[in-house]
Amino acid sequence: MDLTYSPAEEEFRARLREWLAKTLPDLPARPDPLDWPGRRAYDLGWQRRLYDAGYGALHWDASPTQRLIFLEETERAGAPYVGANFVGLLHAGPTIAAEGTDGQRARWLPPIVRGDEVWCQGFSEPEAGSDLAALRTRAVRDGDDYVITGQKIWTSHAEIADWCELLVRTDPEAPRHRGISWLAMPMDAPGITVRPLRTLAGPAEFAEVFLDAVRVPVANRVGAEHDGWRVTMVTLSFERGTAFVGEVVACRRTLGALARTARANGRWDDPVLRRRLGRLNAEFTALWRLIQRNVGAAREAGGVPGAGGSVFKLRYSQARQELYDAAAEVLGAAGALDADQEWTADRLSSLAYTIAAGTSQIQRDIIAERILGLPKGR
Amino acid sequence: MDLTYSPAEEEFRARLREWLAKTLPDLPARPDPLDWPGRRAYDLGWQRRLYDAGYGALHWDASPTQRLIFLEETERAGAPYVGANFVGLLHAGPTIAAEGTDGQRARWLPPIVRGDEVWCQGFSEPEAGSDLAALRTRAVRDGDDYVITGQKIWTSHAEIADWCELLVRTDPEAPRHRGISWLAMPMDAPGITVRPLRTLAGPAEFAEVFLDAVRVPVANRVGAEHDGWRVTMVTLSFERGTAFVGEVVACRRTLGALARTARANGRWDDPVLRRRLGRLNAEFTALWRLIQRNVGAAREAGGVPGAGGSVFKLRYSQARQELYDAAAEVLGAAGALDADQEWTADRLSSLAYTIAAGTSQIQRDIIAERILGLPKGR
Amino acid sequence: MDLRPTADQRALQSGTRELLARRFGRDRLRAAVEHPALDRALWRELGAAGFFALRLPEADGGVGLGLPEAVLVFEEAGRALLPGPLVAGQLLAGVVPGVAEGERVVGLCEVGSYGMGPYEMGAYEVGAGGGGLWEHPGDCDELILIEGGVAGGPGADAYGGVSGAAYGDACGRAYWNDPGWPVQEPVCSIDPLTPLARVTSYPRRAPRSLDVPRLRREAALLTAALQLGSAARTVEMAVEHAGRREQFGVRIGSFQAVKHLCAEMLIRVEIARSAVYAASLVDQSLAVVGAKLLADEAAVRNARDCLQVHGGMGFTWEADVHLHLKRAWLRVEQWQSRPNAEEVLAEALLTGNVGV
Amino acid sequence: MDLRPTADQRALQSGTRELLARRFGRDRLRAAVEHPALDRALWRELGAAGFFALRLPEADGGVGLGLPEAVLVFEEAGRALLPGPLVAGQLLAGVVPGVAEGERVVGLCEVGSYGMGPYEMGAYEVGAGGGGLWEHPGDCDELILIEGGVAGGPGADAYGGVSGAAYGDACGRAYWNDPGWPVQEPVCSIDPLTPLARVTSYPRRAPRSLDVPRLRREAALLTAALQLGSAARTVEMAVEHAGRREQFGVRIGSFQAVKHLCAEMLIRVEIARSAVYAASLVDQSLAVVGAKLLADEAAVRNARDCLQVHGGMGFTWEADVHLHLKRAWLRVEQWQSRPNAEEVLAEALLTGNVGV
Repeated sequence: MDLTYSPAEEEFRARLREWLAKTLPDLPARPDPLDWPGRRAYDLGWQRRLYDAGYGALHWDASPTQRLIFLEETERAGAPYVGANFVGLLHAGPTIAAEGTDGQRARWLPPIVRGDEVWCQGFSEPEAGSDLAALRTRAVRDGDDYVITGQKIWTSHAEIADWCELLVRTDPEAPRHRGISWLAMPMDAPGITVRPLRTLAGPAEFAEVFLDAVRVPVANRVGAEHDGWRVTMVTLSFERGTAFVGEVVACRRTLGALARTARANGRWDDPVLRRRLGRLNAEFTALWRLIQRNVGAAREAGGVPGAGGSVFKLRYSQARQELYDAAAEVLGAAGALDADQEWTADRLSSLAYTIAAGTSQIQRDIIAERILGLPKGR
Repeated sequence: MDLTYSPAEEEFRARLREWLAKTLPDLPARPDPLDWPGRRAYDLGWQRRLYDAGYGALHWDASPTQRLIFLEETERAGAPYVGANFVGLLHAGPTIAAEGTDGQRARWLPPIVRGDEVWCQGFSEPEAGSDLAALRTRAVRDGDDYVITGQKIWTSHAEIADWCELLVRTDPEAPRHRGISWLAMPMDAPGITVRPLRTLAGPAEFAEVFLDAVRVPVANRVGAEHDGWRVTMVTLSFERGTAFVGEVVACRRTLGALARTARANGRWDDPVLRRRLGRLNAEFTALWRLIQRNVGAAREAGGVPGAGGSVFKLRYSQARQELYDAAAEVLGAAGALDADQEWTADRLSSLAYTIAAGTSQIQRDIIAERILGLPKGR
Repeated sequence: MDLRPTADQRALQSGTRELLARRFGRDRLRAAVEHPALDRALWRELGAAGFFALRLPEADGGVGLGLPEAVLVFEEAGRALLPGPLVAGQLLAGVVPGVAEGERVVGLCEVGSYGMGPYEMGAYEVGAGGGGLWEHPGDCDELILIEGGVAGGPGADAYGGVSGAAYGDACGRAYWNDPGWPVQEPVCSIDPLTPLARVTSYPRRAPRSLDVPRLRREAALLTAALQLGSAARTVEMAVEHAGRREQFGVRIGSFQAVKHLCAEMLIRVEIARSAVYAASLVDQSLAVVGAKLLADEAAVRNARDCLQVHGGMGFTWEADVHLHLKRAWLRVEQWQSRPNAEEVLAEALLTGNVGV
Repeated sequence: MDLRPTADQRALQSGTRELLARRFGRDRLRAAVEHPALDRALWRELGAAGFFALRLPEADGGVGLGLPEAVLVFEEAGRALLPGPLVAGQLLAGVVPGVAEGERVVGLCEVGSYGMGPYEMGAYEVGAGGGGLWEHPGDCDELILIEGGVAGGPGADAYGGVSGAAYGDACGRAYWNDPGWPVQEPVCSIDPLTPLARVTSYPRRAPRSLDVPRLRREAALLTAALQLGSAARTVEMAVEHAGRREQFGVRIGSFQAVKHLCAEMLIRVEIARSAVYAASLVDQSLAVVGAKLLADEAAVRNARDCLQVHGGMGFTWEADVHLHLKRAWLRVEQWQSRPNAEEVLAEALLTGNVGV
């Protein structure tokens, strides 16, 4: 057991920190959340700067420890969030890097890391949420194309995406998990309709995507035909791995801000609230340590995060909701009921954490069956 | 909605209160918990006094409201607990009263209400706990007798019982719930071996009962042959009904004592503990009101408590554990770790509440399926 | 002794449910979400149906019923997510002309923190801290400001009902205002059905005669009834969804994880209902404090569990789940604070005044 | 940077597990439950295996390892429910002759409440309140009494590690006693494996040189490691039972309700393990305080959930579940109190010293 970093890692951290200190003051102003083209330009611009400085492909081309250092330092410096590059850098990119052909890697990865192209994710469907394998969007082979009809939901950044990592059913006769394929779909193909989705937290980056006889070349399939489920699992395990590192760092910063705000507005005098914040301090510190342990496990497994990500995800999504419940107490009625307050808006968003990317119920099944080896129920 | 009592009920309460005030000072000293014959004599003696004063058969012969008043007043006055008469008065007695023949009622009920005979319960088996219908103890018809072989567990007061309400499998070929019969077994029959069971709370009133070719007359069967499951459900719904009234009153008294103790030893200065006790005050008051609502429902249903008992039982067993966790905080380390402290011993016993008489998991299934109508799982 | 509604009370409750279903069905609800100005025609219709005049004597044109009936009716309003200053309407009918009939809309706003100085005329500034939130500021014809006397603060004896101290000026004061007078600042209300403003300053005129402790107690109880109705509705919504939605080839309600969430939701409702109904009968402050505490818990936690059962579909704006959660959060902040409530309930343990 | 044990550390851990399985298997455990006097032969064997001398320099006959290794070994001891004053043995090896070898059994007892008067010679009475519990009073050849310096009290700066204040006399004092000297009263220990007495009075002799803040910090960490081991063991027990026990025609582990209890248990272990391992590396008080808090929670709640999974069978004396719960309750009371721990952790948020 060891919490020290190698000289190379320390140097990586120092250089990155120096670069961030130099670069961040020059960034343009953040765009309005409803200005989609502005957000695209801002997020891609940030990715371009990372690329130019040599940090572009870190999400799948570096060691887990380097990635950890990168996410930690960017968050600590208050650098922009990955934003519109999220799916490309953390989902589609790693999948293509792991499962794509040389040609596919050459076609799709450089534009992602250079900040030229935006990806979105077409996995969930109205009738296939927790039960992703129930997806119905059909792809019928027609010459060198698939012809695709169906509907996707919870597709973030669809309005400004160039590509969509799409799961489709290529063999309706096969068992549920066996007839699925993974495609890269250009978002300008005819037959695609994007409808923004409003959430309980207000306008968000999600959309519904309707597909009406959309033609996608067979060459855009990553992995073997009908093998999309396995390919997808790789992607999902990335989502449950280090993707949350920056968020945990941010939560710890928020926790400190909560304490200082409570001290300033007098709520610090309530020992129940104070002790709750103390308890959360232990919690988020431990979550951070758990990520560090998981990084070690991922390094051993060749970079692919394991089921330990489910353990982290379950506890973290709960802790994040507790954090923003505590924030509501710190703010008091006038703040907790004011949707313009940043912490109040974050409280609303936090409600998705126990649902998105596998509900807590599903995660507990995964832990019980895959880690603890309890008999599969149904 | 009405919280007032009728003049007759108020008079019942006043007379009972007066009788208790007169009677309780004359009671003999409570016996040592390990003195089984002493406990039998004490508990039966108390029942005899109740009988002589006209309160003997209240548990199945009075209105639910009268029963409520009776349990409330005896608990408030600090009268003895039902003790060794528990199964007779609250399980077997009500079952025989509801399902027995005139002859059976005449044979078994008077000795229960007069405090002449003690009953115990032979339901659970090592392999049939939550899944009671899995019971294996076999009863084979031989002339006018059943010949019974098997094993029972969690049989309270078996050492001093005269009778056992016994569930046996009379038809091994029938579906699980269909081949069970309910028998009254004399505890002095040859072939019965009683072995006391030690629990995590120390020596208790539980035992294992081994049955080796025990002969029980067919005439001792209550209800039709193979119909014991339905008969049993009547008994169990009693257990989840008003049986806990006295305990809730006692919990409220304990809560007051906790507060006064905390004030005396300085722990009252901890607002987290204080507010926890305040929250429990609301909780136990509401549980008391829930019993009152259930009593109204039971009155309507002809005295048999409904599924509302599961709602009460689930919340109460949880609240009772919280109560004694709070007690441990009030006591501090030296008290909470001292098994001789009454509250510490009660804390240990409270651990059984989410398990005994149907685990909380089973109770939630019952509520979800029978009250909310959700689809049966498996 | 029977804690269940009588046949008459059940008829009143189902009549209210039918009225609300007819006049404030799902379409109206969703329209109100986008444009939360009060529907004055609906308000008048509620007035005509006796919603506000419920407890006024029949001689004064009221319905002549009591607090238990008001609680049952408010449970229905909470169930239907009916917006508007309902509590103020119920409590000020017969006090402010036109309110009973639904012709005049009146608001109630707590501006008091305990520890205020002695009564003085003049403008009064509301501190940056608690209180001062005003529901539907654009819809009120009149506003009554309530100062002081919260649970657990000075005057808590009277409010908390722990001792028998007489009600008095020390327990809170009420000021009439027409809605143009107080200085307010806008708040982006978290509840789309309930516009909010924060009162920052108001003219402190001569206090008006109003039994403020009683008003607070009844306001807390009626708010608890609204929470109860919401909690009961979210169980129904969760059960409906779980019985319909299929994943993994079965209805999700057949999964124990979903079942047990729903069971715990029902238990919260039944506990809160027991406390709220009983408090409406004993009309005792301590009972109200406990009932509000449990109803708040039930409403918030049930809305969250309902959201969990609904999964992603519950997270959309179009689902009604979030409306229940947001309204429940809002009501939690009204008429009592959790810390004070728990302190009052703890203190009552010492005095031994727990009754049976 | 790797928070997982190295190959050497894993070998140490499995070696300890094997030693304990061989020398303190289930039969020995159950025998100890009925007769909890220390097994001195086992104690000497532990000494010979380096259990106590683990961190002493090899030059002094020790194993020359560090706190991380001690934590891994103590995790195993917690898993096996090994009784005895283990923490005292580990911390006083090399300080008190014979302890490292397991020849001499020494106890540690916290008698101090903060707010004690200045140091005075003479008999000192321990108040009726906290502290003063002495494990295995009949087995100790020697007892060291620790006064003052608990987390959150005066001296917390040094103990809590929040500021860099120097260790000093103000942060606690240690007194040597032979076990006949302190006046004790018997306590009927809730944990059948751990006899207890309460020290009510003891001779206050000249304090002995011992780094009390460090001793307290390491004692809390090692106790947390014991809790972690217990929490990990109760998951295993629950999973074993759930995978074997059949009800309703299936193994109960196929029910989601049981599965999800077990999953939450594992999560508590992994969170506690992350905190405990990290605290053993940074040797910083704040990390220890958080680790103990989370390990306490994991041990108690896992034991309770394990009991729930076992149902009635877990409620018997013969099942081991209650031994874990009772020991976990005991350890919760040792070396830090939850209120103080949470206050220290809260205070640290203000100073911003949360590190990464």
